[in-house]
Amino acid sequence: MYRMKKSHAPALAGLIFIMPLVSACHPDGARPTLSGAELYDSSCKQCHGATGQGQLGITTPAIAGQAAWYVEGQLVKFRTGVRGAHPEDYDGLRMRPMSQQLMNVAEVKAVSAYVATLKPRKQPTTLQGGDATAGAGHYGVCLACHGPDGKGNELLKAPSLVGQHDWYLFSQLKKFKAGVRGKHPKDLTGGQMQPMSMTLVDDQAIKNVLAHISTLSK
Amino acid sequence: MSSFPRPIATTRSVTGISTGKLAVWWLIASEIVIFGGVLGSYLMHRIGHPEWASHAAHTNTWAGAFNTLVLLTSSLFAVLAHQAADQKDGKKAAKFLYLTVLGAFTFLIVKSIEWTGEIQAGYTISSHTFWSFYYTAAGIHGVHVLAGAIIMLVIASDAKKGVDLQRVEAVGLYWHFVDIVWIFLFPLLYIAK
Amino acid sequence: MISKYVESASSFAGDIDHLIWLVTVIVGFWFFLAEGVLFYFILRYTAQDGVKGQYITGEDPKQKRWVAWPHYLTLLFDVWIIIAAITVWQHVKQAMPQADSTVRIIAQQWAWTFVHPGPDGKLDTPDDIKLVDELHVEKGKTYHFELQSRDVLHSFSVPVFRLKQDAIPGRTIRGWFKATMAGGFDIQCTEICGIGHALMPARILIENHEDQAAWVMSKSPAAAATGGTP
Amino acid sequence: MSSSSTATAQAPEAEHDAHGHGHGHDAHGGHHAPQSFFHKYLYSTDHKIIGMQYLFTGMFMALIGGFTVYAFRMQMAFPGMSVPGYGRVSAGDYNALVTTHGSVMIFWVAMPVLIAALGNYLIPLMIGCDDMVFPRLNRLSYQIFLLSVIVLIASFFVDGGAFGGAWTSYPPLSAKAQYNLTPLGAPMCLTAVALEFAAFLMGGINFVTTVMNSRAPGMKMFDVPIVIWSIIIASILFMASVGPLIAGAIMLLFDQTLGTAFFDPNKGGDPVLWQHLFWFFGHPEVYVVLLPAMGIVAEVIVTFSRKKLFAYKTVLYTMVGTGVISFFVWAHHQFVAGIDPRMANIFSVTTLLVSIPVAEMVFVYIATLYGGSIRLTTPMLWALAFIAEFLLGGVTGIYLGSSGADIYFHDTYFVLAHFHYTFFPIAFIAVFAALTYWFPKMFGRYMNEAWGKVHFWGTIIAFNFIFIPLFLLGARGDHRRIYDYTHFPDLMKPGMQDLRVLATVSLVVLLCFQVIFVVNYFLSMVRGPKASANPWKANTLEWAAPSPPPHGNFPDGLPTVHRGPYEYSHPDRQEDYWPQNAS
Repeated sequence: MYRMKKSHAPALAGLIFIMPLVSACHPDGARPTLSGAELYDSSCKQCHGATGQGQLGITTPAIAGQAAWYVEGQLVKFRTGVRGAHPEDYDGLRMRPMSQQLMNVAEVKAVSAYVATLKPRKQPTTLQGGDATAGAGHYGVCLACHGPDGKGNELLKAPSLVGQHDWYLFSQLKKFKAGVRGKHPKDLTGGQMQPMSMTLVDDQAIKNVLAHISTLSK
Repeated sequence: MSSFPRPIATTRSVTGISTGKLAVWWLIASEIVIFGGVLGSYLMHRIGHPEWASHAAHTNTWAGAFNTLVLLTSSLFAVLAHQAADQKDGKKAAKFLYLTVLGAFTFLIVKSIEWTGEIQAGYTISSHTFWSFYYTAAGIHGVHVLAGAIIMLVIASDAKKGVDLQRVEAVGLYWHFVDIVWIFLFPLLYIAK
Repeated sequence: MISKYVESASSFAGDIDHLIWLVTVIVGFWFFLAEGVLFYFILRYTAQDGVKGQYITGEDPKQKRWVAWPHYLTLLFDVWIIIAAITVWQHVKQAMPQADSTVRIIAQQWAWTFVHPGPDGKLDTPDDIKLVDELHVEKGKTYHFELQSRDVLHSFSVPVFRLKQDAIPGRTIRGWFKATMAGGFDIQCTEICGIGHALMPARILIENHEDQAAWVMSKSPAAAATGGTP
Repeated sequence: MSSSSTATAQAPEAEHDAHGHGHGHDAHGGHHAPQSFFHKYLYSTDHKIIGMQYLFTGMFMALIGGFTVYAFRMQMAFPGMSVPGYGRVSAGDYNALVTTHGSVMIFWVAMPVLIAALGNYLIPLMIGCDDMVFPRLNRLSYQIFLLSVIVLIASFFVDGGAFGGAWTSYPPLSAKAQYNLTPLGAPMCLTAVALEFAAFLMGGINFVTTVMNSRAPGMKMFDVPIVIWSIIIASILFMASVGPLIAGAIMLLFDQTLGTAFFDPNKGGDPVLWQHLFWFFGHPEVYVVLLPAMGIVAEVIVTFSRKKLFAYKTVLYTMVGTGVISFFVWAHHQFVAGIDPRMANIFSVTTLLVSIPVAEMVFVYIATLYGGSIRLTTPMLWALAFIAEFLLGGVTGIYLGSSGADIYFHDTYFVLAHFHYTFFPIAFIAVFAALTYWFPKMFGRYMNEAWGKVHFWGTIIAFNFIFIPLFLLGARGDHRRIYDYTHFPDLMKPGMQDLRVLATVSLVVLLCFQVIFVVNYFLSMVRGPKASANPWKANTLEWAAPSPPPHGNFPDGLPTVHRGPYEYSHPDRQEDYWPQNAS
């Protein structure tokens, strides 16, 4: 029964040998690049949803179909604290750390390209009392940059508004108006948006223009 | 399941107390801490929030009092069933157990009428933390009443045939415990205003 | 011991380090004694041919004292540690020395907002300086903090201060600290607060009187109007 | 015929013949027609089969727990890498993995293996009866446990993923999907835990009544082996402490699903209440798993040092004392959690008091070795390693119980290393001692000693190389549950990442060595040399039954007890052991 009594010494010696050997296989630096889809799955899906449609419960916007240059630009802004670093920007402060899950600019580009391939969808209306015809008038100001079809314009750095939730656009317009978004000195495009948002004098005007925008997406 | 072979272990009784009864005592001990957890949490909140009295004012004290009476009566029947079982009178024990079950169902029916009224009046489980405690504590108790009733029906049908009469006492113990919990719940949820 | 690796930057950090050192000495003594005896017995009483084990019940008081005496000694050392621990605890957490200034710390998923009192030295006035993830304090000044949370539990921890306090939504928790060393250090959240828990680092910047005054001036409303960062 | 209902199909028939085939136990004769596999292994009421079911389920869950720790430790050592076999560990994944690791290892490995598996297997054998007093309740308990496992595993695959709010599930994070982002994972995790508690409550009642009422004739209170006592005390502790948490779990589940506000401060609830309910259970829970481990170690060291247990009654009283004090220490988890700071003083005192009975237990075990005839078999190595390693876990607890020092150490890697130095010895080292010690009894064969020792040294050395670096990291202010330290300049000072890499590499080594155990364990079941009924020459009653014991345990009739369990090297005896049932 006790015949193997002396056997622990060699085992011990063997182990002491193994440990530094394994430590020597330092896989650091071997950092394989993940595909955009894998990055989206691991870092974005939980909040923005598998199809990028966003969720009202956690106030995440729809990002499906947004142009790659825009997603990339916003991710860079979040990562560098140009967007989402205002003390009053509750949701922005949640997004800012999430953007830092991406390890480098290459990953930002990859995931942005993937987001652009997701299909935008018409979102259900959640705001009541918006007058689309009155909103069409207000939209005149927006039209110059975001285009008559609301699909945005890369030259003017204006994002697409199609397929976005009305409650999200509402909250962002309010943030622009209050200087919670677009106030950072390095946020040039946000800084352009800020005076534009001022043309919508009150909540009713915002609702009207959002009612019009929702007619743009099908 | 009648062919289930009983191990010799079940026939031993080193303590002199029947195994079933011993198990019920342990069950009661572990239930006490569960209800202790709910009631302790409730008491802590209640002491910290005297303003909850305005919500407690909307509970139906009369329905609660009636239910207290029902449960106490059913406990009496459980005692009578135990006595009958001791005299090896299975039929009589079963009869008293059925009466106990009747008490249990009366309790549940009164309770459901009461709750329907309260929910219709807008006092739902999520409307205020007082009501959350009210429905949770009484709900857990109600589940125990229902479970007790079902177990008693099974035991009564066995007792009628004169089988397993020792179980009548065990279930009676459990039933007294369920009653005592209500004795704590009633003043805490209904009377304290 | 700790200060060799983590700077000791608050008035009470030294007390906590000293307590940790005391505990280390006491438990170290017991630990090595017990391990020593254990290994000695294992080697000394390894089975030998023809030698039977001894029959010792351990019920006899004469034998029992071999465990009883160490056991009384542990009790004695426990009392020593308790007294030392409670003394430190009362100094750090229960006593609230007079404050020179008060800051408000608001935690949220996943950022810290620090409200500094601004030039007038009072909170809740228009000249408050609100900063995300950056706390400025002056060396040698006693601060009170008001810790709040906007959503879930967080914990405000400054390792160089040896200070830690959970934030609870719906409550304001007060505490104090006094920085004794200039520099920039990590503030950590040490209570799990959701998926961004690891991504809410903040910095505490401890400045001398002059630097602090200059910083406050640069952040004053007058300075902001001429183009300071919000 | 009786071999058809033995614990394992490969039960050596010859073994039975040696003991005579006249199994005279009355109640069982003639009832058992040959059973289907399903009936025999999934629907059995035999305590040994139920014990094995718990054991193998626990082992399976340990694989899950081991895999999760591999995935997240790799991420910590090499941030952003695609972990082989998992992929990129995102912040959300990391939290879910840590949470799963914690709850699986405590609730689905330590509890089922130490209490349910060993309790079920050993209690009837060691008190000399043929089964539990409520065999069908026993079976139901396992079935509910299995359901809890299924619910937990299902929660990994639902929308939003597994719950990621730590095993303590503090609200409001755990109470609202908008905060934890796992609308299904959180309630499923909680439901699984609640189901598991129900299963263990049933098991506990069964254990306690069995030992109270069904001991062999002649077995008095102080003739019960320490391991049985420890399981019973642990079961009672569990029953007495889990109630508030069951109540709390119902309340939290309602908060998650029905919109109540028990723990929501915005609507009059109190999030700290959960912490009290949780730790009122959570701290005794530590002793619920510690005591059976201590019991196992007692059995193994007396057998292999051929010594009577030093001061049996003292061990028993310290176990009870530990249990009682453990109800008054819970708030030491909450020193800096926003409780009234004056409460910390009281809980600091009670916490340090726990060190006294636990220290005494360790002293007694060391004293037992004095004057012994120690055989360093694999189970003995594990048992001695338990004492050596647990000591470090125990003494580091003193830092955390001292309120002043806890301000610094709370929620750092120091805490983590401390409780792994207690839980790893409990849930693995002691369990390995038990599995290797009772292997001949369970399967009628020996395990390979040489490979057993390789596994032992590999595990023990790697274990220390994981957690000593973590002590050092904790002392340097490294806090827990951070998936990527690169965002904290002070935590990336020179050398700190090297310590994390060392811990991770050691972990991988430790996991690799477990393969040796698994292969050795399962191969020995079929290939190991056959073992006699009492291969270790031990005293307790399970060794009076054949190896493996058939259905009904004692084919020659149930034993009668004449003496205490630890009469080794008695001066009046030629043999150095004296079985409890020998006349």
